[in-house]
Amino acid sequence: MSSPEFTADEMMTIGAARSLRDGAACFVGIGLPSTAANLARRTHAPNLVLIYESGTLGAKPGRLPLSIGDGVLADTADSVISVPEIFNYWLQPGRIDTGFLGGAQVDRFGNINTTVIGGDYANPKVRLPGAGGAPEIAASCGEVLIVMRMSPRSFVEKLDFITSVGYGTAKGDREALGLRGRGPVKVITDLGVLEPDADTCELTLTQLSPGATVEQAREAVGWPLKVLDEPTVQQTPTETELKVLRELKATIAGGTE
Amino acid sequence: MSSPEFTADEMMTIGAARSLRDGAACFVGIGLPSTAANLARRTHAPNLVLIYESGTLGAKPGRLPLSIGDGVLADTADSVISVPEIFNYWLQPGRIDTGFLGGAQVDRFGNINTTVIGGDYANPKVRLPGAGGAPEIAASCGEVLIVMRMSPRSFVEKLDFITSVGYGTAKGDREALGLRGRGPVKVITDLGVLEPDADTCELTLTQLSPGATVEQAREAVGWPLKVLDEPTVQQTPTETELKVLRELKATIAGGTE
Amino acid sequence: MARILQLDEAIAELVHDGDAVALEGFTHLIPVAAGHEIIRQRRKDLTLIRMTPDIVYDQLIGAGCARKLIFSWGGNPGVGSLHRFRDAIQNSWPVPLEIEEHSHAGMANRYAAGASGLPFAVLRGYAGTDLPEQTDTIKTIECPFTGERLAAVPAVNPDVGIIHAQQADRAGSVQMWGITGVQKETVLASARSLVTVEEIVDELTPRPGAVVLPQWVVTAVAEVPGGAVPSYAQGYYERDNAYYQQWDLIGRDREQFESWLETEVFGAERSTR
Amino acid sequence: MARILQLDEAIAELVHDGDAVALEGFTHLIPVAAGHEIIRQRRKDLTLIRMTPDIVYDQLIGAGCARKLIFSWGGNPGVGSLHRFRDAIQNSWPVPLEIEEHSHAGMANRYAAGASGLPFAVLRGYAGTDLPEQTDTIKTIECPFTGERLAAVPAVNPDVGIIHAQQADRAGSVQMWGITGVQKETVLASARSLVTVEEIVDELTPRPGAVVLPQWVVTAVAEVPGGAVPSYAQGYYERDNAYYQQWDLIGRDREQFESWLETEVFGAERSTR
Repeated sequence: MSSPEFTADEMMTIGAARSLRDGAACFVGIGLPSTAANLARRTHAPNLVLIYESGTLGAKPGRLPLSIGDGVLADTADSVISVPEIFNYWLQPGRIDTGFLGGAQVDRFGNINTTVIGGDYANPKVRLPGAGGAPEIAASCGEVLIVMRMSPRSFVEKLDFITSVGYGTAKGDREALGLRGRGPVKVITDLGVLEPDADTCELTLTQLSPGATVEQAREAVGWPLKVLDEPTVQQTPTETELKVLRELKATIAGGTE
Repeated sequence: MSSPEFTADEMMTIGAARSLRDGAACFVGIGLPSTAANLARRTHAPNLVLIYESGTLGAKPGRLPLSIGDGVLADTADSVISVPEIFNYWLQPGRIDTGFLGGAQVDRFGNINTTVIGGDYANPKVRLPGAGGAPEIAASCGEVLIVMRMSPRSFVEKLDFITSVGYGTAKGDREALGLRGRGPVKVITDLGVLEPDADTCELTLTQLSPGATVEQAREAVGWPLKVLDEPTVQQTPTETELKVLRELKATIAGGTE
Repeated sequence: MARILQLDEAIAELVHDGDAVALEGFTHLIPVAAGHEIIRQRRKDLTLIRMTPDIVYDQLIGAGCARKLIFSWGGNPGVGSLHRFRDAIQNSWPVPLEIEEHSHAGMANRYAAGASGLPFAVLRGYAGTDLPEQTDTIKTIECPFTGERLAAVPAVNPDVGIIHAQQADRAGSVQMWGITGVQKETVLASARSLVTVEEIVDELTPRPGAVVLPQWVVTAVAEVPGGAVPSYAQGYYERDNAYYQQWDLIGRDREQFESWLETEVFGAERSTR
Repeated sequence: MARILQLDEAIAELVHDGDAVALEGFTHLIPVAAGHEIIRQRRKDLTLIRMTPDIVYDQLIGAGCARKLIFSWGGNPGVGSLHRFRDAIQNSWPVPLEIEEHSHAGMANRYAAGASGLPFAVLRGYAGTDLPEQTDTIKTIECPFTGERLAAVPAVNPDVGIIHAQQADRAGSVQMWGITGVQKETVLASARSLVTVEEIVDELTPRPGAVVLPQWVVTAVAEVPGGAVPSYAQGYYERDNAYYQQWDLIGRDREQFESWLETEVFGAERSTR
């Protein structure tokens, strides 16, 4: 059986979906995380619990939501609660197994910037949307999955601003800061997957996307990238994964994602 | 028109009801306060907002509730909220105009004991139920009405335990303690009504119940009672007040109050 | 996913001697049957936690299950005192009872802090009262912005939180409605939780004012129709007000109480009250 | 009792130059018409507060109404940046914009503290991030029981809180359902409040998941059908997703924006968006 055709973005979304354990409670942001979580719920993880920061617990949307507060989330949730409650009673105590984060910049310890680029804070070159739920998702979820396309502008030696903490500057920093989740366990990109080194927490290329090379990955990263001696290659998307993913995406044709 | 017959307890309940302003939000405890508030809502104060600490906002019970968490309160409320919310979002910010308190002991500054009598805290002669909502009702309601039958055992020189603060030991104590409500504006008893002196906050007999005398009141109080030069006499219950009160009480015949 | 267990299995597995246990309910939906099962299994040295300990706590205390009570109002609502509670405090019968006493506002915030994964809560409370002198669980804290002084109380995080609800579905998600008190916080603050329910249904139909606890935050569900009697379960049965008055007579006397215990708890496979 | 006013009367009376104003809504029920009326009445020097300032805040900022923005995520949801917001921060156009920046958890707790009459809130937040360096509204506080260090943030208490809801009754009690975000807290934290509603009804029928604000905590209600367009009002209309994308083009260019302002806000007695 020949593998079906697929894009690097599709591989990235499917890789993210596969990282979600059935039955886990997952804090989902809009865009790729929501697509990945809804894909997982329709494939290997039918009991995945989707939680959106708008206050929907256990949403089971029949189509991809178009915003974090889409009515389809409230309509299909086990419970809709207030925004203070979602952060205080559900995220903060560590009840949520997996959080998704993206960002404009990530560094080698999985710290993330979604605030400003260039200049300084008061006079930035580019003003980004800011923190949103990210700092506390990064702190309190049992584990974090980061999903970002690789490029030297995004994978940088030094962040312009630390919005959310991955591993700080070294192993042990999370514990010293009182952050109770494990931190980012995977950075899922279009070229492959990075995971923290067990001893140093430095992000290390452990898997390549089908067709991608270590050289491509090194060039797309703004620091000397650590690479596992023999990185594996991600399993290519199955026909089912691709079919379900494309059906999901079709439900939001014409909308924003 | 001759006055109808009535008991001292009926006068006390009616006096309490009359103290409630139409449209006010009233934090109601079970027993006499609930009877008085429901009487007021059926007579001069149809827009009185009844709030019970079980979390019912704007209850409009068709009969007297038998407990603070009676189902009739939830069924008729504008909104039923959690107990943390009732204390944090509604009582604490001073949103509630009037609170009712009773107790086993009250002193000349309207401080109340509902905790222990005699002995000491660890080995009391009588263990009472304790604080419940009272300390924060006393602190945060716009004003407090205390309702208690007068007797030397209840109106005491010195409390065995301060459960809820009236005026502390002198005028100005409430402000020093950071208590934001005005404190007890009336102590409504079977023999008459006490009000705080404008200069000292000491409770002063300002009204007598019909038929009661200053001497009776002095004998029923464990400290040298201050009496207004010419205490007025409470208006006797109207026929309507008595009729509605008795109908209300009849709705709980056989139940507990 | 919550496990669906029999009540006796659930208590045997979840409640151990020495545990801190909260059986919550605010007049409505009091988990009385679960309390009786704890007595029946002769648990001891429990720290019992509840804002409004009423007759089921009087029974647990009288049966000698408790070493300590954390509470804010201990009475027989609408009737008067709890005699077993008073006997334990005043006469150490049948065993001494340590108490940790708060106001409702304080206890509600302690549960909320527990549910929130915070070590403490801040409130406007206790100022000028004698309560802070009697416990090391009420302190003052200064606002870092205004300098104002407020009360601080530590979180409560029971080993086991037990509540009663109207319904659960087969996966163990729970729905309760009417007055729901501090029950959500109790489950979320506790390391383990048990929800007894009037019935297990195929699907939870959303209702106005309902509180839903998803199955993944509930440890176990037990179907116990009438599990809140003599309190009430809105939509199922009314409060047995007469029983609260009868309890005053039973609880008042040690011998009568012990006879009640033998007949109604130890003698019954499942108590009717 | 809340007063039932026309939208323009309500804004004229409740919102003054220099006020701190929160128009809240979390994707759903965003009080857009009220925001446009503020622009139309040419308010200035406002401190705008909102967790998720989106296009109506972009419009208020672009129109020069705001001196300061207190927020946690400023973007066009699902589309990208807010260009007027960026132009104000990066180029002080049309007027300089001061910012006070938090996380969602921090902002939600600031509202909750405001609603609770507390001067501050405590949370596990901000640790290790650069956010505390940029504001004096994030401090650390020590738990008086465990010694643990946590974040503290000051309450927000807007001069005016404005939200949109589905329904009010004739006395001004408000009911909203679906995603209700931080709107209850916004009204309770504010000195004055305005609720625009899809319709005023004779009676509020209880609904699953509904939040009710009784009339005695609401200052004014204005009936504004479509008052949340281009966001949505569950049970009334869907979100106009295309408009959020169109806004990206309008907001990107100063001249296009000013032409939009003239036509859609100043030129319209009541804007359709």
